[in-house]
Amino acid sequence: MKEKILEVDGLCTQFRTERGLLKAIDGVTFDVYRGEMLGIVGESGCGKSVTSQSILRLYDEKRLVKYSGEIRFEGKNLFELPMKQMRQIRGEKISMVFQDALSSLNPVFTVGNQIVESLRIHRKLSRKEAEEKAVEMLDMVGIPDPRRRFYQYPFELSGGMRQRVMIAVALACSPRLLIADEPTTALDVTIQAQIMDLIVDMNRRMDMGVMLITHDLAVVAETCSRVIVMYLGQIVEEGSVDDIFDNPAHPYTRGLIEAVPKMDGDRSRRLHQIDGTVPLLSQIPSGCRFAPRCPYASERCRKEMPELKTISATQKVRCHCVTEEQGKEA
Amino acid sequence: MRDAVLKTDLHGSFSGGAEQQVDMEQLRKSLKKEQRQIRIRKFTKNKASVFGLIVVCLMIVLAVGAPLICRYDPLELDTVNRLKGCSAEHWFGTDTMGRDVFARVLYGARISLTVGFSVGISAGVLGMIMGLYASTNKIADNILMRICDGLKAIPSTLLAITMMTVLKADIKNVIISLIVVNVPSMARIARSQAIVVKEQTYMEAMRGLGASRSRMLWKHMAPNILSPVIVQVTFVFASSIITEAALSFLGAGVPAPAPSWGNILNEGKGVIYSAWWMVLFPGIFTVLTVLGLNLLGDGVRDFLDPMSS
Amino acid sequence: MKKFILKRVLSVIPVLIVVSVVIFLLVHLVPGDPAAAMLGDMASAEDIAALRAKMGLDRPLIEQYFVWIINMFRGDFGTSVANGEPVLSVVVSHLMPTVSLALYALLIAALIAIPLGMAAAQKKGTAIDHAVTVFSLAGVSLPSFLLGLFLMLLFSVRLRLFPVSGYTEMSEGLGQHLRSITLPAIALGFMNAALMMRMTRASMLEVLSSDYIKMARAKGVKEKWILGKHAFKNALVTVITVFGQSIVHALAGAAVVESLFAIPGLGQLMVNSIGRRDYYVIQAIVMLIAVFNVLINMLIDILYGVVDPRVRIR
Amino acid sequence: MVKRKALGIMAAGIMAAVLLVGCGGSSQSTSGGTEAGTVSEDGSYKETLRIAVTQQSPSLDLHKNSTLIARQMCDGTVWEKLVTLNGNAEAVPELCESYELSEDGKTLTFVLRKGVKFHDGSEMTAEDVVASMNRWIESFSSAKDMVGDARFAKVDDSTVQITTDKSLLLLPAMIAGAAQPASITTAACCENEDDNGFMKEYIGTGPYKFVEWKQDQYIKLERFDDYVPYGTEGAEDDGWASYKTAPTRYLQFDIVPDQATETAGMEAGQYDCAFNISSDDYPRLEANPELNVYRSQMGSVALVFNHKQGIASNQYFRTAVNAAIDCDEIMTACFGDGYELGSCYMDAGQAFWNTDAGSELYNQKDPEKAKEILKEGGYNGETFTILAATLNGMDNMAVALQSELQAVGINVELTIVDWATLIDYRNDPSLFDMYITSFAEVPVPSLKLYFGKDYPGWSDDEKLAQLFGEMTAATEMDDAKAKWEELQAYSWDYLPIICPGHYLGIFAWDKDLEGVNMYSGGPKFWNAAVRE
Repeated sequence: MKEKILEVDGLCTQFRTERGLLKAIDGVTFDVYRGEMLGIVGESGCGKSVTSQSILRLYDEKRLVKYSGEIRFEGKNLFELPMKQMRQIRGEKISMVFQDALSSLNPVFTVGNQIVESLRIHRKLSRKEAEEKAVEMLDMVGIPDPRRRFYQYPFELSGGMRQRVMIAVALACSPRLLIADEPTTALDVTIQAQIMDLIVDMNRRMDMGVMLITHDLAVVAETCSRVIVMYLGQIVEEGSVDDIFDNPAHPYTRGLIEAVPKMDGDRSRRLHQIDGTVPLLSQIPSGCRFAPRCPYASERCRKEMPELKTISATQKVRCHCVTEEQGKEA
Repeated sequence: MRDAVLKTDLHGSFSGGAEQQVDMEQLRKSLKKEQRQIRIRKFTKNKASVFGLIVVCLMIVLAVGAPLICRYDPLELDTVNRLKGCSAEHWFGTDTMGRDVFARVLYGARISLTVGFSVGISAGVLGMIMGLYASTNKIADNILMRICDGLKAIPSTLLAITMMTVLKADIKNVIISLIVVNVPSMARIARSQAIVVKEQTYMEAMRGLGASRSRMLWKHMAPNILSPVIVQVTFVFASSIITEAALSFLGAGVPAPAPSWGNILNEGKGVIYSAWWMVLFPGIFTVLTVLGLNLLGDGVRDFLDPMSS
Repeated sequence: MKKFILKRVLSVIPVLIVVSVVIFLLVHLVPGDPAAAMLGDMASAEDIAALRAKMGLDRPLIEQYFVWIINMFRGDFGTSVANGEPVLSVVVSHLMPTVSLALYALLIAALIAIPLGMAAAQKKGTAIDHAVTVFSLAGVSLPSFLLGLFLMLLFSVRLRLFPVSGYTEMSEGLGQHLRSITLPAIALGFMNAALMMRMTRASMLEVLSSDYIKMARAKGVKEKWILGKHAFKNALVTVITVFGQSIVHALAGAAVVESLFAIPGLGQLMVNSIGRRDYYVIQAIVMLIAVFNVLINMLIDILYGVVDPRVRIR
Repeated sequence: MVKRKALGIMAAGIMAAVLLVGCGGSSQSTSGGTEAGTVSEDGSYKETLRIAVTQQSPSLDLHKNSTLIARQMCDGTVWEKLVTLNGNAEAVPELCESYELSEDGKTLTFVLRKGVKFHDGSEMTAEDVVASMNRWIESFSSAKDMVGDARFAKVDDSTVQITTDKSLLLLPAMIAGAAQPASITTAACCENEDDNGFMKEYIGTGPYKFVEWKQDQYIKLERFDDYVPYGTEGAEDDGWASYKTAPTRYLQFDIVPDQATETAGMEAGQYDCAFNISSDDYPRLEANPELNVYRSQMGSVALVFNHKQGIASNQYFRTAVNAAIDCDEIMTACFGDGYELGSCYMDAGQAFWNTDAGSELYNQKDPEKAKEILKEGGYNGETFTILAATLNGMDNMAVALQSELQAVGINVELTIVDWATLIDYRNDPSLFDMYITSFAEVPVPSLKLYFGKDYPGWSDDEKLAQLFGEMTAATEMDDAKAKWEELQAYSWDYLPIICPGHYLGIFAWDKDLEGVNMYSGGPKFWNAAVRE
């Protein structure tokens, strides 16, 4: 087993709203290992992005959120760090790539400038050195004619190029962990593949951990080694990519996988769908959170919240049915 | 297995599923009601807007009820008792002709509110008509918008003063001048909104269905451009009160002896050292009313635009 | 960009035509005429009629209009009825005080409003934010002439910190000059400050909630820089717009403030000229302000380009 | 009256003081024997006198412009006339050595003073005087009416003369003190007119020369070093007849349109003198130990009836209005305390012409009588339109009138406009039944324009015209006065106008400011200075 670079332990993120605290993340625990690619999947509103932004403490702690739990990175609990040190970790040790590169890159600065900024902050390079390095980065992420691109503005680049720029910004300081929050959602299919290839490539070359947040199971299947499935701020299933795709334990996971059309499937068959939609955070059911939409839900499911239980060496699941069955088998 | 999964968006396939038959009409009604409740809650939650509403209502009550509240006729001269300070007899003192300032301020609310209201509503309606037609007819658009640009290029106070000198000074003409001054920006707002609405798919669909032009304009476009226009109307209401006061202050507004706030201020300006009450009270009323209207305008904006936070 | 500028310049022409027709008609529809005003209140009707004829005021309006336009193209704006000076020199001599006053007012407004607006946006919901909200509401609800009177009472008569009225030219010393226009500038700038504050706050709020600010944070950029560099440059576009509008507002609002503080600027000249039916001066001022207005808007567009590459390059 | 005397004594004291100082510092180097120069070179006087005025005139060309403020600034300082007014409103020599009216009153001869310098350095000649006087006649219709086609002509290098077929008895006073006084300028300046026919250059003979006019800002006059004073050195001012010394180098008239601003500036010590103070500020300024405040009659109000058409063309109606009104209230509405009642059409400054003829019909305040007259006359609710301007609060008089007349059952409508509009509207008899205006002091009653049938209001009455003609034709002042009394008495009956009273001008100046001439029409500064 490789070394753990990030340990998330019992993370809770609560938002202050006019109606009181809303728990967006409820006791999420997982680890990220060096050099691995971890996929986090789930529908919109499941708390994937909140988890990733909580790791970097990007929310306004004075007014907006309340964190609890622990996030250990390089032996330090990030929640205990003063902001100054936190800033040193951001962009240097842990970087992030956002979904929409057009809105995430500052429209009024050149792309080069935005890479240089990272380098200047963390590496304390001179402007000239930083520029050299930035051009190098642009080249590395596969941008043709990087010297010219350096002086262009984000809106002058194509969507794919912009996403590459953002990756270059994120990787400028060779971080140990890259959080990619839906990096390909806004792109068209061929570009998606290129960007994913780039991320995989960088993951291998730089030996960094990658947290890939997506709702695209296909991407996860192709690139990740481990997968976490989230539903309503909780982890419902965790396992190796083989566990999840070949042997999904949680009904929600199964639903997600079945909803993806298959090449060899019967075309006349209707695609599976999970009934209902993700409830609002303010209307979280008291028992199993998936129960209202679960075809197998029992009385117990509606009353009692299941624990996340280990069902094999690599797989954990949060479901009464699965653990009961296992219990019977055992 | 992994290879068998194709890239696709999960979003789409998760939606829907409501198969059961619902009475659509009822649903629509209850939805509307709910929406309205949410809006009202949002409005009442904003204390500033509520304050604005209260102030404006209070002003209206004072204006309407002026004859019942005041013991004096705002036009009744009493030169012996000119420039007397605040007393139980004259709450806000008396002016340069011995008239009761309290009565004048209250009756002044009538004038200010009438001017503001008429200008706001008329400019809103005219602006909307102009904006709508401009958005559908290229020639009308060019002509109207050139005129609007031209009028907008002349500073409003100066334009209003000049117009007031042309027209006979009375309240009707003050209103007309202020409408002319305010219509251009109103038309601009209505037009830009109308153009957005026009390009939307449902308008395409309506055109496809062969709806007549005026039906399209009034039945479908007008309601959709109403919100920004209404919001603007409240602000024009407020700014008209100020402009009217400024016009009277420069001697080009509602003529004497009408007790417009601007007139009282104008008279008070000359005696500000000896009769501060003549400036203070109408001043406070002006500021309060305008403040109330501005707050109300913000509230109305929130109320009408469910997207705003 | 060149094409864009050319188009903008051409679009100015119809605006100016409309302005010239509107103001010409208005001015000539006004009852009373310069001849009577020039001769004073004891002049007889025959003397007035004779002067009217001499001034060409008895000719058809259309003719007068074209004479005016053609002369204007020749650089001749006519003669002012007050002391017979050429209109151009009258206007120019009244230009400085207004420009000075407006710029000073806007400078004060901008210096107060922009930092406070930014602070309010950053610290949304705090005391500063509330204070800014109250201030900006007060600003749009307090007419400049009232504020001017109160300032005058407090600072000039009671505290004697500033001269009550009058105007000292810049040539007589910058300090004296600024002293003479400080109170009017505050009275004039207050409302603009309020508007600017409101707009700065709103646009900063929008910018601060944008993705690129989140990205900047994720990059580890200091809060200070995020605000001052990333956010401000983006909010600047809005600020420039408000600033431009404020210049025009200030010019328009100057009329009241100038006559209150006895500052011999364009606004006062305009008001006085209406009183004495000084046709050519009124027309010249309105044309000047309209041209200026249009130029400011053009300048704003060009500044947009400087600040925002999206405009510049397209 | 008491006040004027006190001022005279004060002025005498000042003159004495000025002389003393003058003797003390006699080491002056300026040429031309201007003793006055000595005084100012002494350095003990403030260099610039700052005078706040609330209005500005379109021109300083007094031949053509009748605005009071232009006279206040420049008459006697920049411009001088052949004759000027003494304390009894009599014309006494200024630029002439002497003048003579022939026995029949039809020839007027002036013998010019020698060695008078214009501000451009040239010496005054008979040609200059003839050109100036004739330009004045052409520009001033009252003068033209009096002299007809006759014009001034040069007799010899120091004599000019005019001969007409009418009496010229009142002409000297008009030259001296009309709303458009006959200022003397060079013949060249008379020719040098701008597009609108006004003088381009202001070249006079007075102790101050015109330097600069910043429109809406200030008008600046500078001492004319070659000025030759006339009269007796050190003599007390008699009316405007004065030994002018110009002790202050610059006179600067700051134009401050807002009265509140002006008053505040006066209190803050920014100005040495202020014109047209609001009567409501009067008590406060008077209580100020650093200031002198002075009030004097500046003119009278005229409520002019429309005699051509409408309800006011009926005698009974005018009589009823006159019976109804309360002049106190009307005047207070506009002027606060700044007025004096008085039935005489002429102001206090023209003591010679003062008379109370017709006063029994003045300020009757008798609504019952008015109602009666209206009833007898058959008044039937016709609209009575009062036209008034916002200028100087004259609209307030209209408001007061309206409430008084409504009380006797007259249906009053107000038309409130700006001054320039009123000037226009009053030419159209269909637009008003009465308009409100004011007349600045005039030296002779023949300048009261409202007696003429062409003046807006159109009082076309045989007897009125006859009396007026007899007054102007008189060859002796006493005859003229007698006719004037008759005219005024008849006038209160016929009512071409109603004169509700006289308004006061309020002027304030620093206690340190000495030598202000307060004879008539506001302060004059040719001998004024602030001791440092």
